[in-house]
Amino acid sequence: MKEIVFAGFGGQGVLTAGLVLSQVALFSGKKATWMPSYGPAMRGGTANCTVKYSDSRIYSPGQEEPDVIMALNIPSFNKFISMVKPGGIMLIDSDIVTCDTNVRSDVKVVKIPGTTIANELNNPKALNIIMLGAMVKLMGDFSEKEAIDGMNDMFGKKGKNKYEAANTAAFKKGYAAV
Amino acid sequence: MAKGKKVPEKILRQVPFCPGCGHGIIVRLMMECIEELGYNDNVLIGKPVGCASLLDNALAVDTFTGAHGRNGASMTTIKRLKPDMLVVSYQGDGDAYNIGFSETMNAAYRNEKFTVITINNGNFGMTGGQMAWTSMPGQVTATSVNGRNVELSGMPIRVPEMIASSFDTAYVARGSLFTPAEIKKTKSYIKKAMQAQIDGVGHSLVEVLSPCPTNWGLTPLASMERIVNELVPYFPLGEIKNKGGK
Amino acid sequence: MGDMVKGNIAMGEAAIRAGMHIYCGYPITPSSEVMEYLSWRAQEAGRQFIQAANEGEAMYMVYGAASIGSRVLTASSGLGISLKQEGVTYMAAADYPAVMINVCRYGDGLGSLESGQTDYKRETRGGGNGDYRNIVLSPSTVQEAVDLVYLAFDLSEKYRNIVVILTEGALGQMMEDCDYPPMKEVPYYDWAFDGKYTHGPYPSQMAVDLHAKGIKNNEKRAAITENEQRWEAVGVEDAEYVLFAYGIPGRVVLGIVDELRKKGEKVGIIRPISLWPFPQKAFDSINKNVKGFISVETADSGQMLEDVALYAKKKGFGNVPCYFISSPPGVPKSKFVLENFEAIKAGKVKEVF
Amino acid sequence: MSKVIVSKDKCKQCGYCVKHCPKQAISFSADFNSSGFKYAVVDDSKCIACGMCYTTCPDGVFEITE
Repeated sequence: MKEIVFAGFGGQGVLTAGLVLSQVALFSGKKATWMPSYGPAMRGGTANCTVKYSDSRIYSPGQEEPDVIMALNIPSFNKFISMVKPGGIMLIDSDIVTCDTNVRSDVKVVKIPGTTIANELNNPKALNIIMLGAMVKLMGDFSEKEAIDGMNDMFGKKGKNKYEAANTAAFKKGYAAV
Repeated sequence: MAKGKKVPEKILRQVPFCPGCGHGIIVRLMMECIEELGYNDNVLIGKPVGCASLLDNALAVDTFTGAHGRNGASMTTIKRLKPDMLVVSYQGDGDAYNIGFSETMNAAYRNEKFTVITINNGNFGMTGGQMAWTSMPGQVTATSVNGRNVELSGMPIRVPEMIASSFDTAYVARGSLFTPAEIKKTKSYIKKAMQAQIDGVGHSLVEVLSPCPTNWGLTPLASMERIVNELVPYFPLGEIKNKGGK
Repeated sequence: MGDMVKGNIAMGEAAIRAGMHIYCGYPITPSSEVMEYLSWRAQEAGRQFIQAANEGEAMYMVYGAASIGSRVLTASSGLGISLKQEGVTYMAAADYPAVMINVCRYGDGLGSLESGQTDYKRETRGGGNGDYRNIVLSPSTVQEAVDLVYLAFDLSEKYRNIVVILTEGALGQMMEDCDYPPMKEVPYYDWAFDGKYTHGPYPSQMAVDLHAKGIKNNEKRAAITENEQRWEAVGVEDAEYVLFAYGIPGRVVLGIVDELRKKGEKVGIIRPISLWPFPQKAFDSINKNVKGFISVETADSGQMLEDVALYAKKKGFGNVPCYFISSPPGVPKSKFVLENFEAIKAGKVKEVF
Repeated sequence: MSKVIVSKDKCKQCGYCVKHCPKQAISFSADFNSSGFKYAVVDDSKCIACGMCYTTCPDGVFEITE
């Protein structure tokens, strides 16, 4: 079983990025859960969600000891760095998380210039998808094609087909960045 | 010229209201209107908590037993799910205007297409004559033993006027019972209110100024005199709003 | 395979599939998505939806809708369900069916927005004045939430009783895949008001023999108790300790038990699915030499714990100590529950009963 | 020829009919009905079966036959 936390500030799309990953997991025949922070956290401050996927029954859907954390702002990095499983990964947008990230020797910090890439793509809202591309590569559980198909399937069912090309491009950039 | 007149057959028995109580007349008018409109077999009456609880087993039509004040809410779903049924909420002023003010106003606000008949007798009858929002300034009641002090409790509430002026409803009127002519007018209001519902125009409400001789401490005839002299000047009679049929 | 779907939305869809005619409610976190979803989905499916002015009004809309025999749903949380209680007891008095979802938030009064199980006692004991019980079902997965909502309408009608789906903020807000049961179109129940006086008078409470009616309702409650106990049990036959947990803590503890048993520890779990009736039959399989019962709840006072102790006594385990693990708001952490369990085993925690 | 039928045991002696009868054809009895009220009595010689008593009565005491 894998446990991943997506954290950032409201509006960055971290909940959506988590949802895409959980949907990709389902798409490839796994079990998945997605658990958001909700309530006051929705209204400013940090937002986060926990995604778990597994080949067998998932018991707790809650945050326990994440294998990987995606942090898209400094408060999220500070809040979650202590929680990563020893040997786990902290994935950050190095354009935003500019603080000292050398906090734990047993956690690998992977830095992606997500905001720079999004600006290069002329698509600043795609930061979450770029980071997700990097995340999927790091996890190594799904192929690039599998993930892109799952993502496009999910957005298509929400009636958002028109973003398919842009999302695919963003995902590929992120996937290639690690 | 004489025509037969008989209490509608859907009234199964005499209801044990106090001598001279207006409820008996208003229930009869309501049942006459239902019968004359041809809805004897497609009608539901919402019965409240208060003196009208005495209607238990008295009417041979479907009679919903509401919670105190809440029939504005319960009649809403009944009418929405059974739009062809004539739905009539029979309520006292304590029920509809005090404890059920929110439900009454919200049903009117949503323009729910049922009919409300409220019996305004200026106090809580069933519980022993306590002050209602409709009690007159200076009126002595069980909870205003020195007379209603409007400095502390506000002036008597005129819900029909509030509904008529604030909400997009179909029909609002106020009648009384102190002469045969007034009774006939009141019946015409109730019938028009039901017709507005049948025609799908919208929410309708008829308030009836009604005597409560027992709690007022007056004879039935003196109670009627009080309505004429004290209540009508503050609670004017007549149609307040009539959007007309379709 | 279904798509990822939020618990609240899945329950809304399950109600549509179960033939719900009308939803009446008022939004409150963390239950609001049930209502937001049904605000358009009900119309799409040819059903009805009303946003009431407050929770109490919504419950009287439920009362009216039930009186004409429709399948009616309301949903709320914590204090919103408190506001409904007057209507709930009126419904009980009239023997009207309805389904009420409580997506429980943690705490007294306004409480918090976080997930909790602090409403167990209120839901399982009735909640309003008088002498009635609601059937209470509690899911631990989105799929189970769907299945129980679907079932709830049938149970509610069968026993002419309110069925409460007691779930938690965490389950309402989380997403999982699920399969939906088939769509049902259900006619209005024929015992109800039809405008034709088909069933004669329906007197108010004041006009009936309440004691006789109460005795008769005891028969109904006995039938529910006999027929409607639901639970999941793992490893209780040889268990030295049996943990009790429902809802989200139920699945967390299932995971802990699974892990411990793989290590050879003799530990079991009973996960009640029906909270009332409490699954007392589950005790029949428990190892007679069990050393302790442990209730794990996202609550402070040990609410289900009282039922565990009560039925332990009834089932011949009166001398088995009953312990409590109080998990803070949110989803219980496995590590936290494990540490507390170890402390109990080590004799460092005093039993409650 | 119309006629008024009086259900004397329903009468609660409110007096509305007595007051509003246009022919002063209604008065109260000397004796009491089963509920202990003096009840309405109609003087058939004065009654024109106009129905005012039916209209004002809260208790369904009067029936006007056709």
